[in-house]
Amino acid sequence: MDIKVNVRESGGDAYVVELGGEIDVYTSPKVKDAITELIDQGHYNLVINLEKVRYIDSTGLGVLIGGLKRVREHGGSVNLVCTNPQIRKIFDITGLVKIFGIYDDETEAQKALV
Amino acid sequence: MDIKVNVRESGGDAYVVELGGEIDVYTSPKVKDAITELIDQGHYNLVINLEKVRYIDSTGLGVLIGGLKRVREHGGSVNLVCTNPQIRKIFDITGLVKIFGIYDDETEAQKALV
Amino acid sequence: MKEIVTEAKSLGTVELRIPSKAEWVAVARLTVAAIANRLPFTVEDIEDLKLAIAEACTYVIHASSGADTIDIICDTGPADLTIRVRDRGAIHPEAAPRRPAGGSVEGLGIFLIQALMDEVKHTPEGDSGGELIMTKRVGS
Amino acid sequence: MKEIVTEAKSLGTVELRIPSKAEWVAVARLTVAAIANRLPFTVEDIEDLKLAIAEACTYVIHASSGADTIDIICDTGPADLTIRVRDRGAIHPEAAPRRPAGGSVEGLGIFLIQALMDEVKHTPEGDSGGELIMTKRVGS
Ligand SMILES: Nc1ncnc2c1ncn2[C@@H]1O[C@H](COP(=O)(O)OP(=O)(O)O)[C@@H](O)[C@H]1O
Ligand SMILES: Nc1ncnc2c1ncn2[C@@H]1O[C@H](COP(=O)(O)OP(=O)(O)O)[C@@H](O)[C@H]1O
Repeated sequence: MDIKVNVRESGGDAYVVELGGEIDVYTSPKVKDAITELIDQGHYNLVINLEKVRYIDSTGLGVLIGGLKRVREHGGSVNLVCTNPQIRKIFDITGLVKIFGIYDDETEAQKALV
Repeated sequence: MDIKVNVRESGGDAYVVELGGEIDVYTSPKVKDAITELIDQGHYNLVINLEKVRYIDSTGLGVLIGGLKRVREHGGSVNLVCTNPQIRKIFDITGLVKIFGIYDDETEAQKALV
Repeated sequence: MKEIVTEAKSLGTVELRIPSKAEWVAVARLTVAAIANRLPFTVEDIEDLKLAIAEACTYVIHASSGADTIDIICDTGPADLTIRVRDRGAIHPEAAPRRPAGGSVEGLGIFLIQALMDEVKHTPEGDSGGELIMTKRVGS
Repeated sequence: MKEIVTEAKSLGTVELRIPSKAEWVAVARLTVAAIANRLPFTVEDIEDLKLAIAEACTYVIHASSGADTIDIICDTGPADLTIRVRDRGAIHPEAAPRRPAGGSVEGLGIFLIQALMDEVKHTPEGDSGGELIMTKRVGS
Protein backbone atom coordinates (compact mmCIF):
# COMPACT_ATOMS: atom_id res chain seq x y z
CA MET A 1 0.00 0.00 0.00
CA ASP A 2 2.99 2.23 0.21
CA ILE A 3 4.88 4.11 -2.43
CA LYS A 4 7.92 6.32 -2.00
CA VAL A 5 8.75 8.88 -4.64
CA ASN A 6 12.00 10.79 -4.44
CA VAL A 7 13.07 13.17 -7.19
CA ARG A 8 16.61 14.52 -7.41
CA GLU A 9 18.80 16.31 -9.91
CA SER A 10 21.83 14.44 -11.18
CA GLY A 11 24.70 15.14 -13.62
CA GLY A 12 23.94 17.21 -16.73
CA ASP A 13 20.27 18.07 -17.14
CA ALA A 14 19.20 14.59 -16.04
CA TYR A 15 16.82 13.89 -13.19
CA VAL A 16 16.48 10.74 -11.13
CA VAL A 17 13.08 9.56 -9.95
CA GLU A 18 13.68 7.02 -7.23
CA LEU A 19 10.66 4.86 -6.49
CA GLY A 20 10.10 2.45 -3.63
CA GLY A 21 7.31 0.12 -2.55
CA GLU A 22 4.38 -0.97 -4.67
CA ILE A 23 3.30 0.69 -7.89
CA ASP A 24 -0.26 -0.37 -8.52
CA VAL A 25 -3.61 1.09 -9.56
CA TYR A 26 -3.84 2.93 -6.24
CA THR A 27 -0.32 4.33 -5.94
CA SER A 28 0.64 4.96 -9.58
CA PRO A 29 -1.09 8.37 -9.81
CA LYS A 30 1.56 9.64 -7.35
CA VAL A 31 4.29 8.36 -9.65
CA LYS A 32 2.57 9.87 -12.68
CA ASP A 33 2.33 13.25 -10.93
CA ALA A 34 6.05 13.28 -10.12
CA ILE A 35 7.03 12.41 -13.69
CA THR A 36 4.54 14.85 -15.21
CA GLU A 37 5.85 17.65 -13.01
CA LEU A 38 9.42 17.05 -14.15
CA ILE A 39 8.41 17.00 -17.80
CA ASP A 40 6.28 20.13 -17.40
CA GLN A 41 9.37 21.83 -15.95
CA GLY A 42 11.25 20.95 -19.12
CA HIS A 43 13.29 17.97 -17.93
CA TYR A 44 13.34 15.34 -20.65
CA ASN A 45 16.21 13.09 -19.59
CA LEU A 46 15.07 10.86 -16.80
CA VAL A 47 16.41 7.91 -14.87
CA ILE A 48 13.66 6.04 -13.08
CA ASN A 49 15.17 3.91 -10.37
CA LEU A 50 13.03 0.87 -9.57
CA GLU A 51 15.57 -0.87 -7.31
CA LYS A 52 13.38 -0.49 -4.23
CA VAL A 53 10.15 -1.33 -6.01
CA ARG A 54 8.76 -4.67 -4.87
CA TYR A 55 5.76 -4.76 -7.19
CA ILE A 56 4.57 -3.11 -10.39
CA ASP A 57 1.39 -3.72 -12.38
CA SER A 58 0.11 -2.59 -15.78
CA THR A 59 -0.98 0.77 -14.39
CA GLY A 60 2.57 1.40 -13.24
CA LEU A 61 3.93 0.27 -16.60
CA GLY A 62 1.45 2.61 -18.28
CA VAL A 63 2.81 5.54 -16.30
CA LEU A 64 6.37 4.70 -17.35
CA ILE A 65 5.31 4.30 -20.99
CA GLY A 66 3.35 7.54 -20.86
CA GLY A 67 6.40 9.35 -19.48
CA LEU A 68 8.65 7.88 -22.15
CA LYS A 69 6.27 8.98 -24.92
CA ARG A 70 6.18 12.55 -23.63
CA VAL A 71 9.94 12.97 -23.20
CA ARG A 72 10.56 11.47 -26.65
CA GLU A 73 8.41 14.17 -28.17
CA HIS A 74 11.10 16.53 -26.86
CA GLY A 75 14.03 14.37 -27.92
CA GLY A 76 14.55 13.07 -24.39
CA SER A 77 14.65 9.57 -23.01
CA VAL A 78 13.89 7.44 -19.98
CA ASN A 79 16.28 4.82 -18.62
CA LEU A 80 15.24 2.42 -15.92
CA VAL A 81 17.26 0.89 -13.11
CA CYS A 82 15.84 -2.51 -12.26
CA THR A 83 17.45 -5.39 -10.39
CA ASN A 84 14.42 -7.24 -9.01
CA PRO A 85 14.06 -10.39 -11.15
CA GLN A 86 10.27 -10.52 -10.82
CA ILE A 87 9.96 -6.96 -12.10
CA ARG A 88 12.46 -7.55 -14.88
CA LYS A 89 10.37 -10.52 -15.88
CA ILE A 90 7.36 -8.24 -16.33
CA PHE A 91 9.36 -5.99 -18.67
CA ASP A 92 10.47 -9.09 -20.58
CA ILE A 93 7.02 -10.62 -20.91
CA THR A 94 5.45 -7.39 -22.11
CA GLY A 95 8.21 -6.63 -24.58
CA LEU A 96 8.91 -3.35 -22.81
CA VAL A 97 12.61 -4.31 -22.56
CA LYS A 98 12.81 -3.26 -26.20
CA ILE A 99 11.35 0.17 -25.51
CA PHE A 100 13.17 1.17 -22.33
CA GLY A 101 16.85 1.12 -21.57
CA ILE A 102 17.04 -1.11 -18.50
CA TYR A 103 20.17 -1.06 -16.35
CA ASP A 104 21.54 -2.73 -13.24
CA ASP A 105 22.67 0.45 -11.52
CA GLU A 106 21.94 4.13 -11.53
CA THR A 107 25.35 5.33 -12.74
CA GLU A 108 25.13 3.10 -15.80
CA ALA A 109 21.57 4.24 -16.51
CA GLN A 110 22.65 7.86 -16.23
CA LYS A 111 25.69 7.50 -18.48
CA ALA A 112 23.54 5.80 -21.11
CA LEU A 113 21.20 8.82 -21.21
CA VAL A 114 23.72 11.01 -22.98
CA MET B 1 1.65 -21.13 7.76
CA ASP B 2 5.03 -22.45 8.68
CA ILE B 3 6.31 -23.91 11.88
CA LYS B 4 9.79 -25.19 12.63
CA VAL B 5 10.35 -27.56 15.54
CA ASN B 6 13.87 -28.49 16.53
CA VAL B 7 14.53 -30.63 19.59
CA ARG B 8 18.01 -31.00 21.09
CA GLU B 9 19.62 -32.26 24.25
CA SER B 10 21.38 -29.71 26.37
CA GLY B 11 23.33 -29.72 29.67
CA GLY B 12 22.14 -32.07 32.44
CA ASP B 13 18.94 -33.91 31.63
CA ALA B 14 17.39 -30.81 30.07
CA TYR B 15 16.04 -30.63 26.55
CA VAL B 16 15.57 -27.59 24.36
CA VAL B 17 12.60 -27.32 22.02
CA GLU B 18 13.37 -24.56 19.56
CA LEU B 19 10.33 -23.26 17.72
CA GLY B 20 10.14 -20.94 14.73
CA GLY B 21 7.37 -19.41 12.67
CA GLU B 22 3.70 -19.26 13.61
CA ILE B 23 2.09 -21.33 16.33
CA ASP B 24 -1.62 -21.34 15.64
CA VAL B 25 -4.58 -23.69 15.54
CA TYR B 26 -3.14 -25.35 12.42
CA THR B 27 0.50 -25.72 13.41
CA SER B 28 0.29 -26.25 17.18
CA PRO B 29 -0.41 -30.00 16.94
CA LYS B 30 3.15 -30.40 15.61
CA VAL B 31 4.47 -28.54 18.65
CA LYS B 32 2.31 -30.63 20.96
CA ASP B 33 3.62 -33.84 19.40
CA ALA B 34 7.25 -32.81 19.92
CA ILE B 35 6.65 -31.90 23.56
CA THR B 36 4.56 -35.00 24.22
CA GLU B 37 7.25 -37.22 22.73
CA LEU B 38 9.92 -35.72 25.01
CA ILE B 39 7.75 -36.17 28.10
CA ASP B 40 6.84 -39.73 27.10
CA GLN B 41 10.58 -40.44 26.89
CA GLY B 42 10.93 -39.28 30.49
CA HIS B 43 12.37 -35.79 29.93
CA TYR B 44 10.75 -33.40 32.39
CA ASN B 45 13.06 -30.40 32.30
CA LEU B 46 12.39 -28.39 29.17
CA VAL B 47 13.45 -25.09 27.71
CA ILE B 48 11.08 -23.94 25.00
CA ASN B 49 12.78 -21.34 22.87
CA LEU B 50 10.30 -18.96 21.24
CA GLU B 51 12.88 -16.47 19.93
CA LYS B 52 12.07 -17.27 16.29
CA VAL B 53 8.32 -17.42 16.83
CA ARG B 54 6.54 -14.53 15.13
CA TYR B 55 3.05 -15.41 16.25
CA ILE B 56 1.31 -17.47 18.92
CA ASP B 57 -2.38 -17.86 19.66
CA SER B 58 -4.39 -19.47 22.45
CA THR B 59 -3.98 -22.90 20.92
CA GLY B 60 -0.21 -22.50 21.11
CA LEU B 61 -0.44 -21.23 24.67
CA GLY B 62 -2.62 -24.24 25.49
CA VAL B 63 0.09 -26.58 24.23
CA LEU B 64 2.70 -24.87 26.42
CA ILE B 65 0.39 -24.97 29.44
CA GLY B 66 -0.45 -28.62 28.78
CA GLY B 67 3.28 -29.43 28.62
CA LEU B 68 3.97 -27.57 31.84
CA LYS B 69 1.19 -29.42 33.65
CA ARG B 70 2.53 -32.79 32.57
CA VAL B 71 6.17 -32.15 33.49
CA ARG B 72 5.13 -30.74 36.88
CA GLU B 73 3.43 -34.02 37.70
CA HIS B 74 6.95 -35.48 37.51
CA GLY B 75 8.62 -32.68 39.41
CA GLY B 76 9.93 -31.09 36.22
CA SER B 77 9.54 -27.62 34.81
CA VAL B 78 9.30 -25.60 31.59
CA ASN B 79 11.19 -22.36 31.03
CA LEU B 80 10.52 -20.19 28.03
CA VAL B 81 12.89 -18.02 26.02
CA CYS B 82 10.98 -15.09 24.58
CA THR B 83 12.29 -11.78 23.25
CA ASN B 84 9.51 -10.75 20.83
CA PRO B 85 7.59 -7.93 22.56
CA GLN B 86 4.26 -8.84 20.94
CA ILE B 87 4.51 -12.41 22.21
CA ARG B 88 5.66 -11.31 25.64
CA LYS B 89 2.60 -9.07 25.73
CA ILE B 90 0.37 -12.11 25.19
CA PHE B 91 1.99 -13.84 28.20
CA ASP B 92 1.50 -10.67 30.24
CA ILE B 93 -2.14 -10.16 29.29
CA THR B 94 -3.08 -13.76 30.01
CA GLY B 95 -1.24 -13.87 33.34
CA LEU B 96 0.89 -16.75 32.06
CA VAL B 97 4.05 -14.82 33.05
CA LYS B 98 3.26 -15.97 36.59
CA ILE B 99 3.13 -19.63 35.58
CA PHE B 100 6.13 -19.89 33.27
CA GLY B 101 9.68 -18.80 33.83
CA ILE B 102 10.30 -16.45 30.91
CA TYR B 103 13.88 -15.53 29.96
CA ASP B 104 15.73 -13.40 27.45
CA ASP B 105 18.16 -16.06 26.38
CA GLU B 106 18.52 -19.78 26.29
CA THR B 107 21.51 -20.08 28.64
CA GLU B 108 19.65 -18.17 31.35
CA ALA B 109 16.52 -20.25 30.84
CA GLN B 110 18.57 -23.41 31.10
CA LYS B 111 20.44 -22.37 34.25
CA ALA B 112 17.15 -21.47 35.91
CA LEU B 113 15.83 -24.99 35.33
CA VAL B 114 18.08 -26.51 37.96
CA MET C 1 -30.45 -12.17 10.15
CA LYS C 2 -30.96 -8.79 11.72
CA GLU C 3 -29.22 -5.88 10.02
CA ILE C 4 -26.30 -4.59 12.05
CA VAL C 5 -26.24 -0.84 12.44
CA THR C 6 -22.70 0.45 12.15
CA GLU C 7 -22.10 3.57 14.17
CA ALA C 8 -19.41 5.31 12.12
CA LYS C 9 -19.47 6.10 8.44
CA SER C 10 -18.12 3.14 6.52
CA LEU C 11 -15.20 3.72 4.17
CA GLY C 12 -15.58 0.28 2.71
CA THR C 13 -16.55 -3.25 3.57
CA VAL C 14 -14.57 -6.36 2.79
CA GLU C 15 -16.16 -9.77 3.15
CA LEU C 16 -14.22 -12.99 3.45
CA ARG C 17 -15.54 -16.53 3.61
CA ILE C 18 -13.17 -19.33 4.56
CA PRO C 19 -13.74 -23.01 5.20
CA SER C 20 -14.26 -23.68 8.88
CA LYS C 21 -10.92 -25.50 9.14
CA ALA C 22 -7.70 -24.81 10.99
CA GLU C 23 -5.58 -24.53 7.84
CA TRP C 24 -7.55 -21.51 6.61
CA VAL C 25 -7.23 -19.34 9.70
CA ALA C 26 -3.92 -17.92 8.43
CA VAL C 27 -5.76 -16.55 5.38
CA ALA C 28 -8.22 -14.70 7.63
CA ARG C 29 -5.30 -13.32 9.65
CA LEU C 30 -3.46 -12.01 6.60
CA THR C 31 -6.58 -10.56 4.99
CA VAL C 32 -7.45 -8.69 8.18
CA ALA C 33 -3.86 -7.43 8.40
CA ALA C 34 -4.07 -6.17 4.80
CA ILE C 35 -7.34 -4.38 5.57
CA ALA C 36 -6.01 -2.90 8.80
CA ASN C 37 -3.00 -1.67 6.87
CA ARG C 38 -5.29 0.75 5.04
CA LEU C 39 -5.96 2.55 8.33
CA PRO C 40 -3.41 4.40 10.47
CA PHE C 41 -3.03 1.50 12.88
CA THR C 42 0.33 0.80 14.49
CA VAL C 43 2.21 -2.42 13.83
CA GLU C 44 1.21 -3.54 17.32
CA ASP C 45 -2.47 -2.81 16.61
CA ILE C 46 -2.27 -4.93 13.49
CA GLU C 47 -0.73 -7.80 15.46
CA ASP C 48 -3.59 -7.48 17.97
CA LEU C 49 -6.14 -7.60 15.16
CA LYS C 50 -4.49 -10.66 13.63
CA LEU C 51 -4.65 -12.47 16.95
CA ALA C 52 -8.25 -11.41 17.62
CA ILE C 53 -9.54 -12.63 14.26
CA ALA C 54 -7.57 -15.87 14.60
CA GLU C 55 -9.05 -16.47 18.05
CA ALA C 56 -12.55 -15.84 16.74
CA CYS C 57 -12.03 -18.31 13.87
CA THR C 58 -10.41 -20.86 16.17
CA TYR C 59 -13.37 -20.56 18.51
CA VAL C 60 -15.82 -21.19 15.67
CA ILE C 61 -13.80 -24.18 14.47
CA HIS C 62 -13.62 -25.73 17.95
CA ALA C 63 -17.21 -24.98 18.84
CA SER C 64 -18.03 -26.49 15.49
CA SER C 65 -21.71 -26.90 15.13
CA GLY C 66 -21.41 -28.36 11.68
CA ALA C 67 -20.96 -25.08 9.83
CA ASP C 68 -18.76 -25.46 6.77
CA THR C 69 -17.65 -21.88 6.47
CA ILE C 70 -16.82 -18.83 8.53
CA ASP C 71 -17.94 -15.43 7.30
CA ILE C 72 -15.75 -12.48 8.22
CA ILE C 73 -17.11 -9.04 7.45
CA CYS C 74 -14.74 -6.11 7.92
CA ASP C 75 -16.10 -2.59 8.02
CA THR C 76 -13.55 0.19 7.89
CA GLY C 77 -14.40 3.57 9.29
CA PRO C 78 -12.06 6.56 9.15
CA ALA C 79 -10.40 5.46 12.39
CA ASP C 80 -11.81 2.08 13.32
CA LEU C 81 -12.16 -1.43 12.05
CA THR C 82 -15.18 -3.52 12.97
CA ILE C 83 -15.01 -7.23 12.28
CA ARG C 84 -18.06 -9.46 12.37
CA VAL C 85 -17.51 -13.19 12.54
CA ARG C 86 -20.37 -15.54 11.75
CA ASP C 87 -20.96 -19.19 11.40
CA ARG C 88 -24.04 -21.33 11.65
CA GLY C 89 -23.13 -22.08 15.25
CA ALA C 90 -22.93 -19.96 18.33
CA ILE C 91 -20.26 -17.67 19.74
CA HIS C 92 -20.77 -16.89 23.41
CA PRO C 93 -18.13 -14.46 24.64
CA GLU C 94 -19.95 -13.99 27.94
CA ALA C 95 -19.38 -17.66 28.69
CA ALA C 96 -15.67 -16.85 28.96
CA PRO C 97 -14.16 -16.66 32.42
CA ARG C 98 -13.35 -13.17 33.67
CA ARG C 99 -9.76 -14.30 34.17
CA PRO C 100 -8.48 -17.08 32.02
CA ALA C 101 -6.29 -18.83 34.60
CA GLY C 102 -7.50 -22.37 35.06
CA GLY C 103 -9.98 -21.96 32.26
CA SER C 104 -10.05 -23.81 28.99
CA VAL C 105 -8.05 -22.75 25.96
CA GLU C 106 -11.34 -21.68 24.35
CA GLY C 107 -11.89 -19.33 27.29
CA LEU C 108 -8.34 -18.05 26.83
CA GLY C 109 -9.07 -17.19 23.20
CA ILE C 110 -12.20 -15.22 24.03
CA PHE C 111 -10.34 -13.54 26.88
CA LEU C 112 -7.65 -12.43 24.42
CA ILE C 113 -10.24 -11.01 22.04
CA GLN C 114 -11.73 -9.00 24.89
CA ALA C 115 -8.29 -7.78 25.95
CA LEU C 116 -7.05 -6.84 22.48
CA MET C 117 -10.15 -5.23 20.97
CA ASP C 118 -11.85 -2.05 22.13
CA GLU C 119 -15.38 -3.37 21.88
CA VAL C 120 -16.73 -6.90 21.70
CA LYS C 121 -20.41 -7.72 21.32
CA HIS C 122 -22.33 -10.67 20.15
CA THR C 123 -25.77 -11.14 18.76
CA PRO C 124 -27.76 -14.02 20.18
CA GLU C 125 -27.84 -17.31 18.38
CA GLY C 126 -30.78 -17.43 16.01
CA ASP C 127 -31.67 -19.69 13.14
CA SER C 128 -28.68 -18.38 11.27
CA GLY C 129 -26.23 -18.72 14.16
CA GLY C 130 -24.56 -16.24 16.43
CA GLU C 131 -22.34 -13.38 15.44
CA LEU C 132 -19.32 -11.92 17.18
CA ILE C 133 -18.76 -8.22 16.54
CA MET C 134 -15.47 -6.67 17.54
CA THR C 135 -14.09 -3.20 17.00
CA LYS C 136 -10.62 -1.75 17.27
CA ARG C 137 -10.10 1.99 17.15
CA VAL C 138 -7.00 3.80 15.94
CA GLY C 139 -4.98 5.37 18.75
CA SER C 140 -6.84 3.67 21.58
CA MET D 1 -25.52 -17.52 -13.00
CA LYS D 2 -24.44 -20.86 -14.39
CA GLU D 3 -22.67 -23.18 -11.99
CA ILE D 4 -18.97 -23.47 -12.79
CA VAL D 5 -17.72 -27.05 -12.94
CA THR D 6 -14.29 -27.29 -11.38
CA GLU D 7 -12.18 -30.02 -12.90
CA ALA D 8 -10.04 -31.05 -9.94
CA LYS D 9 -11.22 -31.97 -6.46
CA SER D 10 -11.51 -28.82 -4.39
CA LEU D 11 -9.54 -28.67 -1.17
CA GLY D 12 -11.33 -25.55 -0.10
CA THR D 13 -12.88 -22.39 -1.42
CA VAL D 14 -12.24 -18.89 -0.16
CA GLU D 15 -14.48 -16.04 -1.22
CA LEU D 16 -13.50 -12.40 -0.99
CA ARG D 17 -15.62 -9.36 -1.77
CA ILE D 18 -13.91 -5.97 -1.98
CA PRO D 19 -15.21 -2.55 -2.98
CA SER D 20 -14.60 -1.87 -6.65
CA LYS D 21 -12.00 0.81 -5.84
CA ALA D 22 -8.27 1.11 -6.43
CA GLU D 23 -7.38 1.28 -2.75
CA TRP D 24 -8.73 -2.23 -2.10
CA VAL D 25 -6.80 -4.08 -4.78
CA ALA D 26 -3.88 -4.60 -2.38
CA VAL D 27 -6.21 -6.56 -0.09
CA ALA D 28 -7.13 -8.91 -2.94
CA ARG D 29 -3.44 -9.34 -3.76
CA LEU D 30 -2.48 -10.24 -0.20
CA THR D 31 -5.44 -12.58 0.30
CA VAL D 32 -4.61 -14.45 -2.89
CA ALA D 33 -0.97 -14.65 -1.79
CA ALA D 34 -2.07 -16.11 1.56
CA ILE D 35 -4.24 -18.69 -0.18
CA ALA D 36 -1.51 -19.59 -2.68
CA ASN D 37 0.87 -20.03 0.21
CA ARG D 38 -1.17 -23.06 1.27
CA LEU D 39 -0.15 -24.83 -1.95
CA PRO D 40 3.37 -25.81 -3.00
CA PHE D 41 3.74 -22.80 -5.28
CA THR D 42 7.13 -21.15 -5.65
CA VAL D 43 7.72 -17.56 -4.55
CA GLU D 44 7.72 -16.59 -8.23
CA ASP D 45 4.37 -18.33 -8.79
CA ILE D 46 2.91 -16.39 -5.89
CA GLU D 47 4.16 -13.11 -7.36
CA ASP D 48 2.55 -14.09 -10.67
CA LEU D 49 -0.74 -14.81 -8.93
CA LYS D 50 -0.62 -11.48 -7.08
CA LEU D 51 -0.13 -9.63 -10.34
CA ALA D 52 -2.83 -11.61 -12.15
CA ILE D 53 -5.48 -10.94 -9.50
CA ALA D 54 -4.47 -7.28 -9.32
CA GLU D 55 -4.79 -6.94 -13.10
CA ALA D 56 -8.22 -8.57 -13.04
CA CYS D 57 -9.39 -6.19 -10.29
CA THR D 58 -7.86 -3.18 -12.02
CA TYR D 59 -9.63 -4.16 -15.21
CA VAL D 60 -12.98 -4.37 -13.42
CA ILE D 61 -12.39 -1.00 -11.76
CA HIS D 62 -11.48 0.71 -15.05
CA ALA D 63 -14.21 -0.96 -17.07
CA SER D 64 -16.50 0.09 -14.26
CA SER D 65 -20.05 -0.56 -15.22
CA GLY D 66 -21.37 0.75 -11.95
CA ALA D 67 -20.71 -2.35 -9.91
CA ASP D 68 -19.84 -1.52 -6.32
CA THR D 69 -17.97 -4.67 -5.46
CA ILE D 70 -15.68 -7.27 -6.94
CA ASP D 71 -16.18 -10.91 -6.01
CA ILE D 72 -13.10 -13.08 -5.96
CA ILE D 73 -13.63 -16.80 -5.54
CA CYS D 74 -10.55 -18.93 -5.02
CA ASP D 75 -10.77 -22.69 -5.39
CA THR D 76 -7.75 -24.66 -4.28
CA GLY D 77 -7.11 -28.07 -5.69
CA PRO D 78 -4.23 -30.32 -4.61
CA ALA D 79 -1.94 -28.65 -7.14
CA ASP D 80 -3.81 -25.75 -8.66
CA LEU D 81 -5.54 -22.53 -7.76
CA THR D 82 -8.50 -21.30 -9.77
CA ILE D 83 -9.59 -17.73 -9.25
CA ARG D 84 -12.92 -16.43 -10.49
CA VAL D 85 -13.40 -12.68 -10.65
CA ARG D 86 -16.87 -11.25 -11.02
CA ASP D 87 -18.52 -7.91 -11.07
CA ARG D 88 -21.79 -6.70 -12.47
CA GLY D 89 -19.94 -5.56 -15.59
CA ALA D 90 -18.11 -7.41 -18.30
CA ILE D 91 -14.61 -8.81 -18.60
CA HIS D 92 -13.57 -9.60 -22.15
CA PRO D 93 -10.11 -11.16 -22.26
CA GLU D 94 -10.45 -12.01 -25.97
CA ALA D 95 -10.67 -8.31 -26.69
CA ALA D 96 -7.02 -8.07 -25.62
CA PRO D 97 -4.38 -7.72 -28.31
CA ARG D 98 -2.23 -10.78 -28.93
CA ARG D 99 0.84 -8.66 -28.24
CA PRO D 100 0.47 -5.68 -25.98
CA ALA D 101 2.84 -3.31 -27.77
CA GLY D 102 0.95 -0.22 -28.74
CA GLY D 103 -2.14 -1.40 -26.95
CA SER D 104 -3.87 0.28 -24.08
CA VAL D 105 -2.88 -0.30 -20.49
CA GLU D 106 -6.09 -2.29 -20.07
CA GLY D 107 -4.91 -4.56 -22.87
CA LEU D 108 -1.54 -4.84 -21.16
CA GLY D 109 -3.21 -6.03 -17.95
CA ILE D 110 -5.20 -8.74 -19.69
CA PHE D 111 -2.08 -9.71 -21.66
CA LEU D 112 -0.21 -10.14 -18.37
CA ILE D 113 -2.98 -12.34 -16.95
CA GLN D 114 -2.77 -14.53 -20.03
CA ALA D 115 1.02 -14.71 -19.78
CA LEU D 116 1.19 -15.45 -16.06
CA MET D 117 -1.68 -17.90 -15.62
CA ASP D 118 -1.95 -21.37 -17.16
CA GLU D 119 -5.56 -21.08 -18.19
CA VAL D 120 -7.81 -18.07 -18.66
CA LYS D 121 -11.48 -18.31 -19.60
CA HIS D 122 -14.42 -16.05 -19.32
CA THR D 123 -18.12 -16.63 -19.21
CA PRO D 124 -20.24 -14.34 -21.36
CA GLU D 125 -21.81 -11.32 -19.85
CA GLY D 126 -25.29 -12.15 -18.64
CA ASP D 127 -27.70 -10.39 -16.33
CA SER D 128 -25.27 -10.85 -13.51
CA GLY D 129 -22.19 -9.68 -15.42
CA GLY D 130 -19.22 -11.51 -16.87
CA GLU D 131 -16.77 -13.69 -15.04
CA LEU D 132 -13.06 -14.17 -15.56
CA ILE D 133 -11.76 -17.59 -14.58
CA MET D 134 -8.04 -18.14 -14.32
CA THR D 135 -6.03 -21.13 -13.15
CA LYS D 136 -2.45 -21.55 -12.14
CA ARG D 137 -0.97 -25.01 -11.65
CA VAL D 138 1.88 -25.95 -9.36
CA GLY D 139 5.09 -26.76 -11.23
CA SER D 140 3.96 -25.50 -14.60
N1 LIG E 1 -4.84 -19.03 31.54
C1 LIG E 1 -4.66 -20.30 31.88
N2 LIG E 1 -3.94 -20.59 32.99
C2 LIG E 1 -3.73 -21.87 33.30
N3 LIG E 1 -4.18 -22.92 32.59
C3 LIG E 1 -4.90 -22.67 31.49
C4 LIG E 1 -5.18 -21.38 31.06
N4 LIG E 1 -5.91 -21.46 29.91
C5 LIG E 1 -6.05 -22.75 29.65
N5 LIG E 1 -5.45 -23.51 30.58
C6 LIG E 1 -5.30 -24.96 30.61
O1 LIG E 1 -4.50 -25.35 29.51
C7 LIG E 1 -4.61 -26.73 29.35
C8 LIG E 1 -4.48 -27.14 27.94
O2 LIG E 1 -5.64 -26.84 27.24
P1 LIG E 1 -6.25 -27.86 26.20
O3 LIG E 1 -5.32 -27.97 25.06
O4 LIG E 1 -7.67 -27.45 25.94
O5 LIG E 1 -6.27 -29.19 27.13
P2 LIG E 1 -5.96 -30.69 26.70
O6 LIG E 1 -4.53 -30.70 26.24
O7 LIG E 1 -6.16 -31.38 28.02
O8 LIG E 1 -6.98 -31.00 25.68
C9 LIG E 1 -5.95 -27.12 29.96
O9 LIG E 1 -5.71 -27.97 31.05
C10 LIG E 1 -6.56 -25.78 30.42
O10 LIG E 1 -7.26 -25.92 31.59
N1 LIG F 1 3.00 -2.81 -24.42
C1 LIG F 1 2.93 -1.50 -24.73
N2 LIG F 1 3.85 -0.97 -25.54
C2 LIG F 1 3.81 0.33 -25.86
N3 LIG F 1 2.87 1.17 -25.39
C3 LIG F 1 1.92 0.69 -24.59
C4 LIG F 1 1.87 -0.66 -24.20
N4 LIG F 1 0.80 -0.84 -23.38
C5 LIG F 1 0.24 0.34 -23.25
N5 LIG F 1 0.87 1.27 -23.96
C6 LIG F 1 0.61 2.72 -24.04
O1 LIG F 1 0.83 3.26 -22.73
C7 LIG F 1 0.30 4.55 -22.72
C8 LIG F 1 -0.19 4.93 -21.36
O2 LIG F 1 -1.40 4.27 -21.11
P1 LIG F 1 -2.57 5.02 -20.38
O3 LIG F 1 -2.14 5.32 -18.98
O4 LIG F 1 -3.83 4.21 -20.59
O5 LIG F 1 -2.64 6.33 -21.30
P2 LIG F 1 -2.93 7.82 -20.86
O6 LIG F 1 -1.83 8.22 -19.92
O7 LIG F 1 -2.89 8.52 -22.20
O8 LIG F 1 -4.30 7.78 -20.26
C9 LIG F 1 -0.80 4.57 -23.76
O9 LIG F 1 -0.43 5.50 -24.73
C10 LIG F 1 -0.80 3.15 -24.32
O10 LIG F 1 -1.08 3.13 -25.69
